[in-house]
Amino acid sequence: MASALFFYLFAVLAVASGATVILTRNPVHAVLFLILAFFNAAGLFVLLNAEFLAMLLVIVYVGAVAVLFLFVVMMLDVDFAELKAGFIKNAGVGAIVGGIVLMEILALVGYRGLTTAASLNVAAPIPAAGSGITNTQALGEILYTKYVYFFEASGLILFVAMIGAIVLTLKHREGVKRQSISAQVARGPKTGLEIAKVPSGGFNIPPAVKHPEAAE
Amino acid sequence: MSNILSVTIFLPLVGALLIAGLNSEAKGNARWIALWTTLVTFAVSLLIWINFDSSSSSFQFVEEYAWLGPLKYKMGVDGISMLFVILTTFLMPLCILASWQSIQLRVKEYMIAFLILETMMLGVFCALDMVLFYLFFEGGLIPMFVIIGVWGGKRRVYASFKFFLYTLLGSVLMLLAMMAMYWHAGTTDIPTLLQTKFPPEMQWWLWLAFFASFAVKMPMWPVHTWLPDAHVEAPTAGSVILAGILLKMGGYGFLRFSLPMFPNASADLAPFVFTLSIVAIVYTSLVALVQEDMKKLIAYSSVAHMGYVTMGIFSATQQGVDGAIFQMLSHGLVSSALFLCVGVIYDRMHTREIAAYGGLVERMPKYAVAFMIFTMANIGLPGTSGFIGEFLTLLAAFRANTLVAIIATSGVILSSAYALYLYRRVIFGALEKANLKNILDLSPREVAILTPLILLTIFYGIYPSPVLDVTATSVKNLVQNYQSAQGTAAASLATRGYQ
Amino acid sequence: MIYAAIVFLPLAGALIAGLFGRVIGPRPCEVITTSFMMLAAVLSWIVFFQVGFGHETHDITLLRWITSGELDISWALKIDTLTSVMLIVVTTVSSLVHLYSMGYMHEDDSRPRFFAYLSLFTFAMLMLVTSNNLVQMFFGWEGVGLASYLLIGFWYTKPSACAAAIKAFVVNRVGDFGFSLGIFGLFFIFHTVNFDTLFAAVPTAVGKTFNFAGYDVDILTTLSLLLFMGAMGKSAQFLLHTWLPDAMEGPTPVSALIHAATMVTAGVFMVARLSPIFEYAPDALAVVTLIGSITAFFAATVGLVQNDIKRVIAYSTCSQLGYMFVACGIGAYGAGIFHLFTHAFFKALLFLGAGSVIHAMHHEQDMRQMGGLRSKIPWTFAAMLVGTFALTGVGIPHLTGFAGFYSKDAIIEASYAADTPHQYAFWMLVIAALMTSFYSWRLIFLTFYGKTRADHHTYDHAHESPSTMMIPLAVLSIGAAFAGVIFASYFIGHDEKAFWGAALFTGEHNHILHEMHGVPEWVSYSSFVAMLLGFAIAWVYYIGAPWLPEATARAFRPLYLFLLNKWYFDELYNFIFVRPAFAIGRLLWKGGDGVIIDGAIDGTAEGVVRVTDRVVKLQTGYMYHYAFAMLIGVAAILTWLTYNGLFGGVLK
Amino acid sequence: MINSAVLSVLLPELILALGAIVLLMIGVFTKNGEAAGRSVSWLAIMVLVLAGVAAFEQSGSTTVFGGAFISDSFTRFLKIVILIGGTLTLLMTFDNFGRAKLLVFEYPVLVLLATLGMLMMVSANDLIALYIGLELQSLALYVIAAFNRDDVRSSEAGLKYFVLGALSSGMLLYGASILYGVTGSTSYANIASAASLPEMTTNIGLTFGLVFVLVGLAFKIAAVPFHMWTPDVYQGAPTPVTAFFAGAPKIAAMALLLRFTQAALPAVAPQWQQIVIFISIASMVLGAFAAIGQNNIKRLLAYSSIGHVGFALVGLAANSAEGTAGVLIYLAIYVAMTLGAFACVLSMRRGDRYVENISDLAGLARSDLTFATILALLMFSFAGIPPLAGFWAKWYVFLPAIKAGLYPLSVIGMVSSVISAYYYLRIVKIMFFDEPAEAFAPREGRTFAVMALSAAFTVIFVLPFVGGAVVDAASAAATALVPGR
Amino acid sequence: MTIGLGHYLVVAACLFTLGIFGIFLNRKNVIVILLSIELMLLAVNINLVAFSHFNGDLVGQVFALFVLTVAAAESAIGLAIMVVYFRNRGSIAVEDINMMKG
Repeated sequence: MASALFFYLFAVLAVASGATVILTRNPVHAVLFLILAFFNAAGLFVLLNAEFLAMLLVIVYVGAVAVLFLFVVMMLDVDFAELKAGFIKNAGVGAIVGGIVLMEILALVGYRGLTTAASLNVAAPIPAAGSGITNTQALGEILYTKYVYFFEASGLILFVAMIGAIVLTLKHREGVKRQSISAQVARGPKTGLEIAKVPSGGFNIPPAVKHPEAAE
Repeated sequence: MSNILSVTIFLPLVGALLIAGLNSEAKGNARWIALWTTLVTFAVSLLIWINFDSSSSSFQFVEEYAWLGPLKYKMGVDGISMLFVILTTFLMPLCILASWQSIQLRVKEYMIAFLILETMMLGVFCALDMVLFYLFFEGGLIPMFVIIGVWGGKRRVYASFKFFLYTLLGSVLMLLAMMAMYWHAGTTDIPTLLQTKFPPEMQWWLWLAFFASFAVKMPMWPVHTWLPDAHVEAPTAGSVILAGILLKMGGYGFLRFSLPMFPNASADLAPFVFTLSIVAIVYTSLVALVQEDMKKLIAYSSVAHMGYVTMGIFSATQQGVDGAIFQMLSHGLVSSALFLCVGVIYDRMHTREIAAYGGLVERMPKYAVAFMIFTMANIGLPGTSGFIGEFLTLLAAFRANTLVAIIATSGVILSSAYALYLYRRVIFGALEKANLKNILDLSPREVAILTPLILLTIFYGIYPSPVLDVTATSVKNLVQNYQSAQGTAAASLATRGYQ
Repeated sequence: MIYAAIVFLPLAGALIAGLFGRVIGPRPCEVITTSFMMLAAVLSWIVFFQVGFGHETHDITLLRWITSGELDISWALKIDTLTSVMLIVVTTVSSLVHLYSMGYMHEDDSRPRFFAYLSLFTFAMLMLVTSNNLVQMFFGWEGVGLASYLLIGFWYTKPSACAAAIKAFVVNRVGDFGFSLGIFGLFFIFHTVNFDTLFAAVPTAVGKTFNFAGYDVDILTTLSLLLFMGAMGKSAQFLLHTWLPDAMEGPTPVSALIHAATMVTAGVFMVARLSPIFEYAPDALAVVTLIGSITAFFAATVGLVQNDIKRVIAYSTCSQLGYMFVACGIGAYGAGIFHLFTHAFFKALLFLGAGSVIHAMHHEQDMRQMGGLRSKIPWTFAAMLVGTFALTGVGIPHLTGFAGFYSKDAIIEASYAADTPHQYAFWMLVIAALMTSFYSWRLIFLTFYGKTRADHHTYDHAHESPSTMMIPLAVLSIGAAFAGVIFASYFIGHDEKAFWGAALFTGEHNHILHEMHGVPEWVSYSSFVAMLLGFAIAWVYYIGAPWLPEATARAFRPLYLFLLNKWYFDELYNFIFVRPAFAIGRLLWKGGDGVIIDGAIDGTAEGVVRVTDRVVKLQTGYMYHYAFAMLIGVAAILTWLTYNGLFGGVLK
Repeated sequence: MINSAVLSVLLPELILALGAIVLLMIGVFTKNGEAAGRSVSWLAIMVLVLAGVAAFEQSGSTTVFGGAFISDSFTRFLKIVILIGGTLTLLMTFDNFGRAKLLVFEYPVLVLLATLGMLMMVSANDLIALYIGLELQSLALYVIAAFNRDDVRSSEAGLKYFVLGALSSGMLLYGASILYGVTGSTSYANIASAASLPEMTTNIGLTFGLVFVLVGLAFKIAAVPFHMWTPDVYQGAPTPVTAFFAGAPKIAAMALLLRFTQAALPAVAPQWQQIVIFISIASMVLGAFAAIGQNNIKRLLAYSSIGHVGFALVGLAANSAEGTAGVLIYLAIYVAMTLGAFACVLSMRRGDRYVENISDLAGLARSDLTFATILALLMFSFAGIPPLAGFWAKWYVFLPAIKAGLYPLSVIGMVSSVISAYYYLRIVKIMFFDEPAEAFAPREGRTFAVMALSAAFTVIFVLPFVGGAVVDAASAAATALVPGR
Repeated sequence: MTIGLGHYLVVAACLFTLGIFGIFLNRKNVIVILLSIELMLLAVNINLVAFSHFNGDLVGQVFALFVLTVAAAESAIGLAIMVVYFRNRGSIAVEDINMMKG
């Protein structure tokens, strides 16, 4: 009974904050409501005995990803006054089509015998409640053995994300002096002297960069 | 000797490669290489003809090699295709010669396009594999598209697109039908398919799909309108090839596929073809009567003549099919010659407006004679090659359906009207237009082009046996198979009239 | 190979003149073609005597022509009496015309061409008459049409000549349309087009029917009528006659050769040649008779009022051809051919005489601008007079007369004997004979008598033609005078059976040649009276009371105009056929091809472009639209699969 | 768990993964940015070739990691095509990126990683493997789409591609989750066995999972109506990137689609056939129509690629070994032609400026006949005119469709191929019939080599030892995917 | 009253739909779109975990784990691209992102 109560609490809150995420005008609020939704989802995970994932959700998502979002939102000098939340004119049509999809999915949920065949295929059974194996341990046991391929591959994905984020946003600002020790040490007469031809008419000041760099 | 067909087919391609290897300034060399290539090809093809055994109805000079999977590279000729090969190789040197002076821009590319086109056309007539046939059938579109588009007249873009897309649309349906045939028969080998009995229901669909392609190519009314446009815009040699050979592919296709492979559907749909044929004959003849552009007039008359061909083919009698083949060959000579004739004065005056001419006989008596002979052949005067085909097809049509024959025969009245009306406006009359006063008569080169055509036109009008003998056995075989496939249907045909 | 020589000598001449005329010059061309023709003529006479009196017939195959299945046609020469008669007519008149043309055309620059055409024509005509099958006959048939076209349009700078040439060809083609269908039909029924096998097979088809254009019709009647349609075209019979008067645009020797003596009689020849078929188709023969008599009458009426000297003769020709067809129609083929034979002489004579007149008058053809030429060109006058005698059938009943007296009167008598409904054929022919006499004498009187109406210069310079022109006139005069009396007994008299042999076929109930000798006496005189009456009226009108023609014309103005305008046939045909053909052509071109077919194509192309525009507009560039499109896709697929075709849908 | 046998199966992937890491290091520690980019690119090409050789050398049919990763002739065929495509696109990159100051070492590394993702997709035999491979590839592609970060179009392309791509992977995942829930497994083999149970025939969950997964995959192959990102991304991304997009990723996604439908869900074939038929028709028709309205050649090629995907799907719709072979042949030929076409686009340069408008090609035949001829050949081949390779591509997909009795699909496909011929012809027309525009700058060796190679391929495909080899390999690959059918 | 699989699936379905809505109904702000994507992935995770729980199979949770990982990487990339775009265009309004169309 209590679990049911918690379920409804988490479920309603999750859906409600999800709705707020897409409806609110202020992106900061949206991110915050997303965090709320994640918290509630973590609660649901706990109800489903997936403690490790619940924890992960809170730590990784709320702790890192959502904060990253906040960072970016704050960093980008967005004129929030202008960002009136606006829906497309014929939102009704969109809502209807979306509604149809939702209704169909809900119809699916109501379908009896949805998972009749599923039991045949249990590859990694969840340890019984009394076995003493925690969720985290159980996951760990298969993650690095049976699913090592995926594990390694997801490492590559993170690798890509890293390279991608860097290559897209890292910008060596021109005109900023950086110390290069090796270059200083290697400096000799050949490189030290430079005969410059000064063009008449002065030089151009590089345009100031308008926006601060994003997090690297 | 065993590869003589392939040699013939690919010789022009070799020539094209040779020309491609030249540096781009060598206009003259390109011309000479093209001419010699086509002449040698013609010579080789004559060898085929000489060695052809006309008493056999089977395919000869057959070559067969493995190709892609179940598809075979298989070539061969029988009585039906033999002469089209000769016609092609015969007309090509004339086309090259006809382009000698009139094409000054991008000569090299022009010659390459023509030589590739020749390979494609020869391939169509020799291919004994359905897919190979399609390959050549469609492949010819590319060079022709370029020929019309690059060296054509004012509306060349419109004409070339219309030509290309129109024919392509027809052909893709045929391609689907070929696939269906492949699954049914398990092979794309034409000789095997000729023996295959397709279920009557299926035949209908296949027939219609093939018809879509061949009717456009032919062209039959009402899908003929690409032809006048293409003819008008194409350079002279392009028109010659278009009228002389490309149109024949449709007729050849009917003979190679529709009639023998789908005999039941052919019999059922023959009235439909007859209807289109006679509409074509009367309709396009009337339209030809009021044309103001010479090439357009000849193009419309081509449509009418092709009406006789389809009528002859689908009468499915010895005379009809013989006549249709003969008509195609004759039309290949005559309409080609007429287009060359138009080209002669177009090269001089740069207009094809009928109204811009008149009284040419005054300055160009030789030309007038040549034009007269071809005009007469065009209207099917006995003693010219034009008569034989027309006569035989009408003869056959009468057997199939008297009403069709009556309406089709009325075409001979109209054809004489438009052809003579054209002749009168261009050649006869007083030479009044100032710019025509100094027009020159045929040059030796032009005489060299037209003379063989004149001789053949008359020779085959008087002595058509070399042609009819070659086709006879194969056609006989075709007609017999067709009739035996009809079974009871043939009997009813026989008793419909008086026996 | 005397037969081949006859046929191919003209061809050789034509080729030499045509191909090398520019090289060897006009005079050698003339000499070569003419001498070849004369040689052929001499040979023809030899053949005529061999065949007509020696009863030799030949069927010589020269070369395979068209072979296709059961169709087997060869180039061949069939020599029998009918052919030999035609051979002499053709070669004789032709050689004379050749000779005549040497004088008549001497001012023209294109003489090689002219002689080439003439010889070519002769060759085609000979192919026609020597054919042993329908298709070769058709070859000759069209060949003479071509030559006729070329010769009518000889003076190509004259628009009227060009128009007349085309008209001649096209109207002939209308006839050929029927002829071709006839050939097709015969082949369809009998599987052959060779005369001998065909004629042998014909009796089997008597009374049988076949389906023609949806109707069950009698085979022989239908096919005979179709073939006759060809004859009508070639022989300028009523309805298809319009080209013949216009054909006078050609040089006069051409009119003499083609449009009087030979080509136009090809139709008569054809009916005679195909008599084994026509004889079994009495209904068709009735039509032949009807058309013939109408033509004879109609053309004579028009001839009454024409002013162009050649046109008068042309209508006369037309009318005389009607006579010949009446003869054939009633089964008197011999009489028809006999009239053909004699007519060739006197009508060629008249034409050549007219040519001589025209030559003398510096190419003036209007009789209203002539008159009084009797003294200027007496020999021509004499020749014309002989021709007129022959044409009008001057002679003494039961005794002797000019050529026409024998042949034409024979037809009139036969027509009475044939007993057509109300004797319409007989009466029409008699009235036509009266009119013939009138217009013939009108021509003589207007041209040669009275005071001249020409301008002084022309009249003063009018002179007799050179000997090359006069010799043919003389020869033809002899023919016109004596052909009848010499040959009557062979053609239609008691030697008739032996003379014709198997060349002409008469059915077992056909005794017309016998019956025509038994007609009442007044019938024999009727034509004589008509001739005299015509002469008398002409004399009154043009010598006695010269004001009368104009008064009559004024009094009967509508009728006069009706006749002068040839019953308005040209206008009618223009209205019914020519203009509609062009109008329909234009409509089909601009409307059918342009608007409907190309409209559909271009419309499709435009439609594609319009669809493209719409499709491209869908690509708004906005992400939310893109996402929405995906959502719609998902919704559509889901809905489709869930509610419509969970298994085995319609799409497949 | 991991032994040398497994490693040998994974060899091509391992080469790429290790290569990417090593190259990144090399790049990072090379001073000169441009030189680093250049040398790393060459090295990346070598790595790709090496991986290709490794893939080529493999044989047999093996699964590792509990069936999640499969290597058979099907994967080998596609991997080789992908690697060839990747190699050639990288080969074309130098000059273009050099001019745009984009020649940095990260790019080849990302290409390597994307290619790795593709190879994993090809070998995926499990929903998780599918997802991971797909994301590895996609993330790399998102980045390189926006690679020209100073160009607003490039970043817009990246943004659009990312947002919509994420949406599609969300849908795919949702579908995958349902499939997992319904069948209890992520492994294709288990899904197939569960789905073939009699009581599953009416299980609506399967349908839903199927639909959502297919939608995700359809997005990746740019099939209508999930195609809308394609033109914008093709146009906005730097041209070498677009060339890469148009080739290899499509193949990988198509490989997923082929294996997913035929190995995991053969039991519900009638359903996915309907979906495939629908998106196939929609793609062919839209591709034909929309391309007509384009003036930018990259956009045109984008629509053309949409159309071609539609054609390739015709083979899948037939649901047969021949059909699968047809798809493979189609893809191989399509990649060859597309590479050539983009090589041509990359050669459209006046001075240092690249031009992309079709009108810039005007009269090209006059100024550079070789170039014009090559592009014309490619266009005719795209249009499916025999005897060029494009015809054979169509032949081999429509042949099984006809066998399967998909007549309306075939007819619609053929008609739209005629419509699409129009815009290919238009390019030929502009090059050959129109008055010349300003000539292009001289061609560059590597790009020209790709152009010429591609055009030559379209021509010589008709020869038995070229086309026949491709066809044989594809047929063998197809039978590996659907044994017994 | 027991909470069954269906209940969780309903929650997931709602969140999923909200995510989709967020992507195409929003026209002002790209950030919200990125958030919507996260919502969708969250829904997927709920699905997976629920199935995992009720099927007694751990694979679902493994799957969810990877989804989480990938989602994190994805959002990093997404944000990076957005930043790049913002630098170029000075706006992240969804309506402004239509330089290329047709």
